[in-house]
Amino acid sequence: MTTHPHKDYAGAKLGMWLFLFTELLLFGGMFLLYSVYFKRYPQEFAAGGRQLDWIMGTVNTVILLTSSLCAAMAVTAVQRDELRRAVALIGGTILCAAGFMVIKYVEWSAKIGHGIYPGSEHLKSGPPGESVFFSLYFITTGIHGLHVLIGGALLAWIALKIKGGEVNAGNDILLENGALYWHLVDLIWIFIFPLYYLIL
Amino acid sequence: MNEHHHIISYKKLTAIWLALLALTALTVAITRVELGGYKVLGALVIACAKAGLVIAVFMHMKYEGRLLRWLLFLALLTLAIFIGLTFFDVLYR
Amino acid sequence: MNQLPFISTTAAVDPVFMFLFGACLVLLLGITVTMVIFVLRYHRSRAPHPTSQAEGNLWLEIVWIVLPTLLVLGMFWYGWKEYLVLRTVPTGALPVTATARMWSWEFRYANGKSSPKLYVPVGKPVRVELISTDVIHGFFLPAFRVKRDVVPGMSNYAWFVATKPGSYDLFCSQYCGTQHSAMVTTVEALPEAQFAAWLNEDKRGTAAARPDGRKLATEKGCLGCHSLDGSPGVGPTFKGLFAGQVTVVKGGKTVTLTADEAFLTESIRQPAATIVEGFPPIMPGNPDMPDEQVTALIEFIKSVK
Amino acid sequence: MDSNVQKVTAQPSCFWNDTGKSGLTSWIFSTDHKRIGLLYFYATFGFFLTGVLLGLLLRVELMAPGRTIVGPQTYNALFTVHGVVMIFLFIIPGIPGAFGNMVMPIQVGARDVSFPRLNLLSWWLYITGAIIILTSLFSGGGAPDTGWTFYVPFSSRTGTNVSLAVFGVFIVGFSSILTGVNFVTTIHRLRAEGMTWGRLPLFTWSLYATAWVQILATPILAITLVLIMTERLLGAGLFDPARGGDPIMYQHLFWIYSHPAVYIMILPAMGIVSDIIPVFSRKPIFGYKMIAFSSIAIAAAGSLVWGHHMFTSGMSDTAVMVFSFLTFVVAIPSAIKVFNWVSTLYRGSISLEAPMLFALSFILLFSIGGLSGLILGSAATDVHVHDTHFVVGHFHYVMFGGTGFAIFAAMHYWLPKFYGRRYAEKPAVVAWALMFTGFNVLYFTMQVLGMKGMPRRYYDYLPEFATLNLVATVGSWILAAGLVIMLVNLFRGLWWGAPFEGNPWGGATLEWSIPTPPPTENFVEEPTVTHGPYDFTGIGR
Ligand code: HEA
Ligand code: HEA
Ligand code: HEC
Ligand code: CUA
Ligand SMILES: [Cu+2]
Repeated sequence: MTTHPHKDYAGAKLGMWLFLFTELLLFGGMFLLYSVYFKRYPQEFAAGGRQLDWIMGTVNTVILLTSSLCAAMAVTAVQRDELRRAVALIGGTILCAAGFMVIKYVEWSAKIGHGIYPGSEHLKSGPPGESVFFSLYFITTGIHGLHVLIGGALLAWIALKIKGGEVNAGNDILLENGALYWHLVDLIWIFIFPLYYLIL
Repeated sequence: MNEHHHIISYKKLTAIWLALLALTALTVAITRVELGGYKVLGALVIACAKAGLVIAVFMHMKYEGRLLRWLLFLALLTLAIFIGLTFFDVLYR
Repeated sequence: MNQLPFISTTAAVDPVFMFLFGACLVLLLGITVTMVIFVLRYHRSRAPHPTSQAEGNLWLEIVWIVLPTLLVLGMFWYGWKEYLVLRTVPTGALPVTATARMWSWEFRYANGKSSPKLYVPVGKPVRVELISTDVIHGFFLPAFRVKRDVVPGMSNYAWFVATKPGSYDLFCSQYCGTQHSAMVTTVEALPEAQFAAWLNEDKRGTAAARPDGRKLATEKGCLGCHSLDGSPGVGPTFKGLFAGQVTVVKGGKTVTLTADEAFLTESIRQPAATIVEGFPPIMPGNPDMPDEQVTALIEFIKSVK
Repeated sequence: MDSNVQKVTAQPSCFWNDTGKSGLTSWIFSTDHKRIGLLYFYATFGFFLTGVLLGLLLRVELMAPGRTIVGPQTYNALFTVHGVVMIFLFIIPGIPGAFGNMVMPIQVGARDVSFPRLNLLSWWLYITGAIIILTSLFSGGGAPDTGWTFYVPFSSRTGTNVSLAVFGVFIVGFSSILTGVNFVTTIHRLRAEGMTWGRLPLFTWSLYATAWVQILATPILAITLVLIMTERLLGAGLFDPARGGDPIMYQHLFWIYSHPAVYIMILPAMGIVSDIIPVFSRKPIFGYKMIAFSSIAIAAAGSLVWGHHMFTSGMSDTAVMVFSFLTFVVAIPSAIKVFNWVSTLYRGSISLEAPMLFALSFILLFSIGGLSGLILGSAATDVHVHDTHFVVGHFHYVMFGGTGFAIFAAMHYWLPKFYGRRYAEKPAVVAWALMFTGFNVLYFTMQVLGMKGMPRRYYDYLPEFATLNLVATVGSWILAAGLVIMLVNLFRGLWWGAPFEGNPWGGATLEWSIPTPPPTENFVEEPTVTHGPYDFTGIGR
């Protein structure tokens, strides 16, 4: 591999942000579809939203916000060279991620148990807007869930690097970027939550 | 190399987190009462406020240079334009 | 030629073409000629050294920003104005419904008559309602400069007027699968009286005359997908179909059935209910086809052995 | 390929004989931008030849009405694969991936791009995606037959292997995004001392604008492709009218990416031309600032015009007005560029070598293509020519006549720099003349056909179109002959031709200030830039 005389800290951060923009636009496509179909089927969307469990949604929001807090604190911890605490905080983030996924799993299986999933007979026979709402819901939260998994794995890998001493107060860009990615996942959820669970 | 950093205190992060929780509670609250179309608007405004807090503090945007801020603005503007122009079709069809 | 109280679509669009082509030609010639002159005049054999090191000229730049802007705005405005003509149907237009399916057209008139060709009276505007039963097609009349996509679930329309009697091409312009290029028919513009006579001659489907199965199979586009000689097509061949065994997927389960009349009827009306194994579920349904037509089609399928 | 160039590349630090490692692995796992650039070059060019062969077959089939060599289903698969290969595997990654990688870091005075390993990953993603696309041709229900636009509902119903092909394109899209991220970061962060924004070569400027389009538009393609897959695999019904979906929304999403994508194709090509013309006129580019600015303007305005592909779709008339208007706005920065290029020639000292011939013909062919784009952009006229061979003619003029010819120019201009050997001039000029002629016979005829009403994606056509189709097919053969001569001459030259050393073209951008072929580390010591990219004073020739 090519060796670099010096690490370009700001460059790495810029690169990460650019990548986050692409993620933003990826979800942006789903939000575009949401806004168009919401305009077309306000009633059906409200009805669909009422079928989602807003309590679970709220709990998940709290969990994700907390995970984000842990991630942000982990960055502070590393910068203050409190490496043990940083690892513990990342552990907290990953724990939250796991909790989030469990709740998501419960929600999804409840819906699927009721015959509500993309392409299901139930949705085919229901009003058109309902099928659109739930397809959007499953695809958006599905892709979001995938990002949670990727983000969790990324942070776990970084925690190992902190333990190994490769990431520390002098060289923490990896963690900063990992945390940025995690906050993005949170950011997307901040919009998914009211749009799907609350607007009814 | 550390001079790049502005280290954000745990206290400040916790305060932001509390604010985010409060805003979450607020969204839930306003969408429970009957406000008609306003509740959509209200929920979105609050979501934007929350996003703003996360970006500014958790993501350290407040302490970054002007370049990154402009670029973020550019990305958001692009998304807004994509959605906005599509509505020239959707609204007038 | 144009004594009509409205402008024909061709007469609206053609001047825009003239204007745009003219402007483009002038620009293109201007650029080409200038370039060629410069290349010849300042070729290294004649001009061994550059005689200018100019890095720009503000005034020139302003001129060639402002002039094209004006030109281009003119082009936009003209194109948009005449586009509105294409979208504004004159009052009193004759309504016709065009149904597009893979891969045939059917035109239905107010009195219930239907036809695989689009018959229109000369001099009278026609409004065509565009309906698709499966994928997106395109309704394209080059002679009238008219085109509109035929989108399932959407009510699109187009209008035109034939100013002279004759036969004009009608294409499917939006790609729609294997036989896209065969989805071609014609507009038959008849003098008004002749058209009225055609319209009121015995209406197929309602009159007593029994429909001809083979003709129907051609007109409805069945033969675009189903061969009569056993060769594979988009759908299963009709040859030896009747009374044979077919393996179908029904409600997620694979079952083997005998191709009796009930099965054929269902296959024609609601093809999605049973999908023959190994074929894609793309056959358009015919839920509203009159019973005697279905019967005629089945009789025809029976006859293909 | 190492051994052949050994003789010329005697200096030990030349990037061809990188430290120790040898053989294929020293290439496909190299993080050196020059090697990755060449990898991209050969990969994209390989796909270009594949696509060209398919295009040739399309023309043979269309030579006469009725069945000529293949049946309708095969024909539909042919143009689909031709389009997908040309767009996603050749023209979009072509210039940024190949010449951008090879040249841009040197032009800004950097050792490499910002993220060399990410760069290698981009290439691997590209190859993986390409292999998946090619696999889709021979597996499942057979080669996809939807056209490169994958319009629903057809694409969600057809039995052919659309899902896999779409997945391949999805992967290739990721590669494009990563290239964009890499380039923006590189241009922001790694410019050498003295390399101000006002001294960036215009090729680099154009890559900068392109990279932004890649970053902001490609994700929309990614999500659109995911949605096609969910339509097919899960039956999500988001675009299925029977279930409340709207097929037009698919078209919006697709073109939100795919129109800006055409500027991913053309902007770097314009950059190449902006770099070549001043060198062969020995005169600073006319209106440097305006050209740099217009690249950004095209990227920005070009992101707002996607609806012009949908004028007849049933979109609202208001939207037709808005998108038609915005389409015309894009023509203005394009016009600025053309006028500035032509003015650069004025009172220069023009040498008509192969790169310059290709660059000048770029201007003409792009102008024809672009002006025919105006006819498409105007609502009333587009209704007539939409989905006809006029559109096919339009986009071949801009893509092949524009980007393609710019790539040929770049091949003659920069490849000798990286090989240290050059092609022979005479055959290059003959090849150019044949290609230029054949090109116009082929595609101008197509535009006439379109005006007469021949729809595109037609396997068979009415007899009234027969003569012109035959003419077009003959044109494709002339073009083919030229292409073969060009390739033979070029590659023979690169391996066995006359040595190419120092700065024979007399370029003033940084890549011409370093040894030929470039050393692995590009610059022995970090350069300090003291003059503009087109300041030819003191550069001998
Ligand atoms: C490299 C790719 C490329 C480029 C650069 C362009 C450039 C342009 N394109 Fe093209 N286009 C395609 C690739 C490209 N296009 C493809 C692939 C399709 C078909 C997709 C499909 O359906 O499969 C398509 C289709 C397409 C359509 C849809 C047609 C239809 O399906 O009905 C339209 C409509 O507006 C259009 C317009 C334009 C315009 C206005 C420009 C402008 O950017 C052109 C600007 C250039 C000039 C104007 C010429 C140069 C300037 C001068 C000579 C100076 C003088 C000029 C003035 C004063 C105005 N294009
Ligand atoms: C960069 C893009 C690009 C390029 C370069 C080309 C190049 C060519 N294309 Fe392309 N074409 C597209 C992009 C491109 N095309 C796209 C996007 C579509 C739309 C697809 C769709 O509708 O979905 C399309 C559609 C399309 C059609 C319309 C199909 C239809 O609508 O029915 C046709 C028809 O003639 C055609 C023909 C050609 C020809 C003859 C060439 C010529 O360039 C080919 C010239 C041939 C040669 C120059 C051959 C020389 C080479 C050899 C003989 C090989 C030698 C071999 C070795 C040395 C190994 N193309
Ligand atoms: C777009 C192509 C297409 C058209 C047009 C089409 N079909 Fe089909 N047809 C199919 C396909 C594909 C199948 C197999 C899948 C299925 O069962 O739906 C099929 C199945 C059938 C079957 C069941 C055949 C068997 O082997 O069991 C019958 C009967 C039939 N079609 C009759 C017709 C008739 C009558 C028409 C015209 C009104 C017609 N089809 C038009 C594609 C088509
Ligand atoms: Cu119907 Cu093409
Ligand atoms: Cu476009």
